[in-house]
Amino acid sequence: MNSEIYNFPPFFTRQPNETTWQAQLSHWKDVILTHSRETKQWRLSNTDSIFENKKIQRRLKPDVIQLVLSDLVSNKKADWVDSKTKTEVWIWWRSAEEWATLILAWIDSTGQNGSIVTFYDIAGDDSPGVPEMVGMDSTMLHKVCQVLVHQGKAAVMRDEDGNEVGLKV
Amino acid sequence: MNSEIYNFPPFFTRQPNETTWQAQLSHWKDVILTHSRETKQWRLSNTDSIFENKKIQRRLKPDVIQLVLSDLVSNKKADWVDSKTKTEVWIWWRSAEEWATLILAWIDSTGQNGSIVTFYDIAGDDSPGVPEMVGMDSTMLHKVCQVLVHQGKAAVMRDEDGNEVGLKV
Amino acid sequence: MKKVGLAAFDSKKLSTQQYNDLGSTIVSVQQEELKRQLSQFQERLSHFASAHASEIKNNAKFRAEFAEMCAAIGVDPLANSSSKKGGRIASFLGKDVQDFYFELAVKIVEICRQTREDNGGMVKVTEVRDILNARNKTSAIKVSVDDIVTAVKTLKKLGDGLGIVKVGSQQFIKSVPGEMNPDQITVLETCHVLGFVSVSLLRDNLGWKPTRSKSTLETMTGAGLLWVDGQGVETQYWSPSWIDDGYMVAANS
Amino acid sequence: TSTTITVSSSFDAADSLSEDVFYQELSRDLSEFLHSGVLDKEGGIISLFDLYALYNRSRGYSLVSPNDLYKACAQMESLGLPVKMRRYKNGFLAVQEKFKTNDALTKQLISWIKTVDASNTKGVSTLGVCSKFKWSVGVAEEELQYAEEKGLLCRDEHVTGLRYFVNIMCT
Repeated sequence: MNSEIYNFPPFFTRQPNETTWQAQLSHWKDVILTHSRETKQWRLSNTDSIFENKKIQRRLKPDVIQLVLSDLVSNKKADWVDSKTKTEVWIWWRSAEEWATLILAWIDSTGQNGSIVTFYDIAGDDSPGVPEMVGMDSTMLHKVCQVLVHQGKAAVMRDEDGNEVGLKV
Repeated sequence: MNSEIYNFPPFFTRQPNETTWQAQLSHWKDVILTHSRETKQWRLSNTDSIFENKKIQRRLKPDVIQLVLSDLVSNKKADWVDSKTKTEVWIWWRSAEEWATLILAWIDSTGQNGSIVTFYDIAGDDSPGVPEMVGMDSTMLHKVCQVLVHQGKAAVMRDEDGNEVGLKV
Repeated sequence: MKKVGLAAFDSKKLSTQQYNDLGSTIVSVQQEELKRQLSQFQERLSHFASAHASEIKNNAKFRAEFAEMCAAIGVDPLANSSSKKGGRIASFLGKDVQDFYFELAVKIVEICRQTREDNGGMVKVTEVRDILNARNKTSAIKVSVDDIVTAVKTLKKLGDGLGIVKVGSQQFIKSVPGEMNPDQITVLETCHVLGFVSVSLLRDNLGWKPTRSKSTLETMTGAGLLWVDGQGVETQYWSPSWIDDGYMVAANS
Repeated sequence: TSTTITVSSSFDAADSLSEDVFYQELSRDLSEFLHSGVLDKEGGIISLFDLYALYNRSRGYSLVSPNDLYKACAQMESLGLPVKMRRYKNGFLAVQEKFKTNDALTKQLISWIKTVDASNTKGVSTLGVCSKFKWSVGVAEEELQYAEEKGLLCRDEHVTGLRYFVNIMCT
């Protein structure tokens, strides 16, 4: 995290100057993505502790937090958990495309092309194929799979109940 | 703003806004000086009843009282009785210069230039020259005399023990 | 525009050009007539002003009505300095009536400046009136709310940054640039009704969420518009305009 | 079609001439007034509101209307006087010394902020700026906002008040 910016009091006030505000938004995006990557955080609510800096006693106002989250979404760095209430987002500290590439690379390097790999193989607690993905929610996993499907590189596997459970490359 | 500020509940809470706090300090100064002038009060301790308004059940906290007293001192409206403990002040609801002027005016109007006038003549209980000064402590009187001495307008008279007892203009 | 009286003509026999000519002739005749009436009106108002100069000067109600008449026919009796030569409107009001308003405007600018640190640049018109009348106890002329509003309006010429703002039934003089948002106006109104506001009061009375209340109240405190009382059951926020109101209540009881 | 009818007070030639003279004299008188120590006391810039109050106080009688004061200030520059009127972005009006450019004032402000808050952690308040540059609160606010519009400063809004910092977010 850019701690200089995060400890800069004006960072927590919505700047009236449009150019400065755009720069500020972009810094918030970086701060959030860096922090999520470091703490392996998948989900961010509008009441997350990141929006308050206790050290300098500053916090972002609710309406500004909303703008920051919307900016993340419109920059494809996040998706609304519920696009009606817009109180929480899934964070893509790596893009769905990047995750897809990592999955393919692992399948490739372990010679599993043509076999079925389950989500548990990829991101389960027990020796996961892509360790960074441990804890990723099924909603996000689904989106990653869709990338591979669209690229024509994989098919999704389902169980008897129709739940997505794995991939075949 | 008028003296009704004394019944304004927030007047007894240190204001978080710096600008408002400066205004608040200045109003406390006015309230204290007006009250001292009206009640002929020379001395104010940090436990004085003025810092509590029973009617609205509000009181100034000790640390804020300290700031109010320090502000009086730095504005030359008061002197610490003991600058080590800083628990009490002498209040100048008229400045030392103003008192000096009043003394000179009285000496002048009674044609006592050149004669010795004692402090008792000036501020004693029995037909004082400057009635408003009755009850003024010797520490304050000394400071008033110093003003006249510095202006080269008077000399201080002492008794055999070296105590200041009067003036000669 | 309705062309009254044209029904008498057989419009079909007239070319468009002729028609337009006729129309504009009639309009210009009407215009002339209106101009004549208005200038007569101004003439009379001018006579009225000089005949009743002393009433205008000494009677706040009279002043308010006179100002209304002037506004109705588009005359600004306070546009020109009394020392300026020439022009009918320049001598419209008596010199001392004009100076009354110009001096009032001076005092308003000064009061706004003096009280700004107390109130963040929002001062109630009635408070300004009370300050002025308290200072001028000996004067026979009592300044009214209307007088102050009139004087503030003349100051508009000096740029943005000083004007009248309505908060519910109250009128304030705002001497800081920038708009107040609706939430801030609502808070000031509520302060006027209840004396003070708090997070729970705003929740119970207006259904505001604590986050909304908190952010509005802190912003207003940061701008010097509210004072904080930390000695009640919960933090209370007071408008400094209470002080003048409280004083009035005390004076009347 | 709608017709607007305006009725203006009709001046004859002599009147309009005397009007021109009136404004020129007023402009010059204001300029002299400002250079009698008033402008120095106000740190080189004075808001039209404050000028109106101070100037009329000094006249004492036959006061100048806000309208006339504005007109006189508006033509200071074209009359070649050493002062000029300045209009800030939000419509706030002031009179300042002619030789000082707006950017020179801003430069002065920024370099002072950089020295008093070298670590850029505390910022400066409007009142701090007032006491340093002898500006009125109104002028100080406008100058700070002008620098903010230029992207040189940014703001910290807090319950303790508004403070301005050197902008490090745009780099």
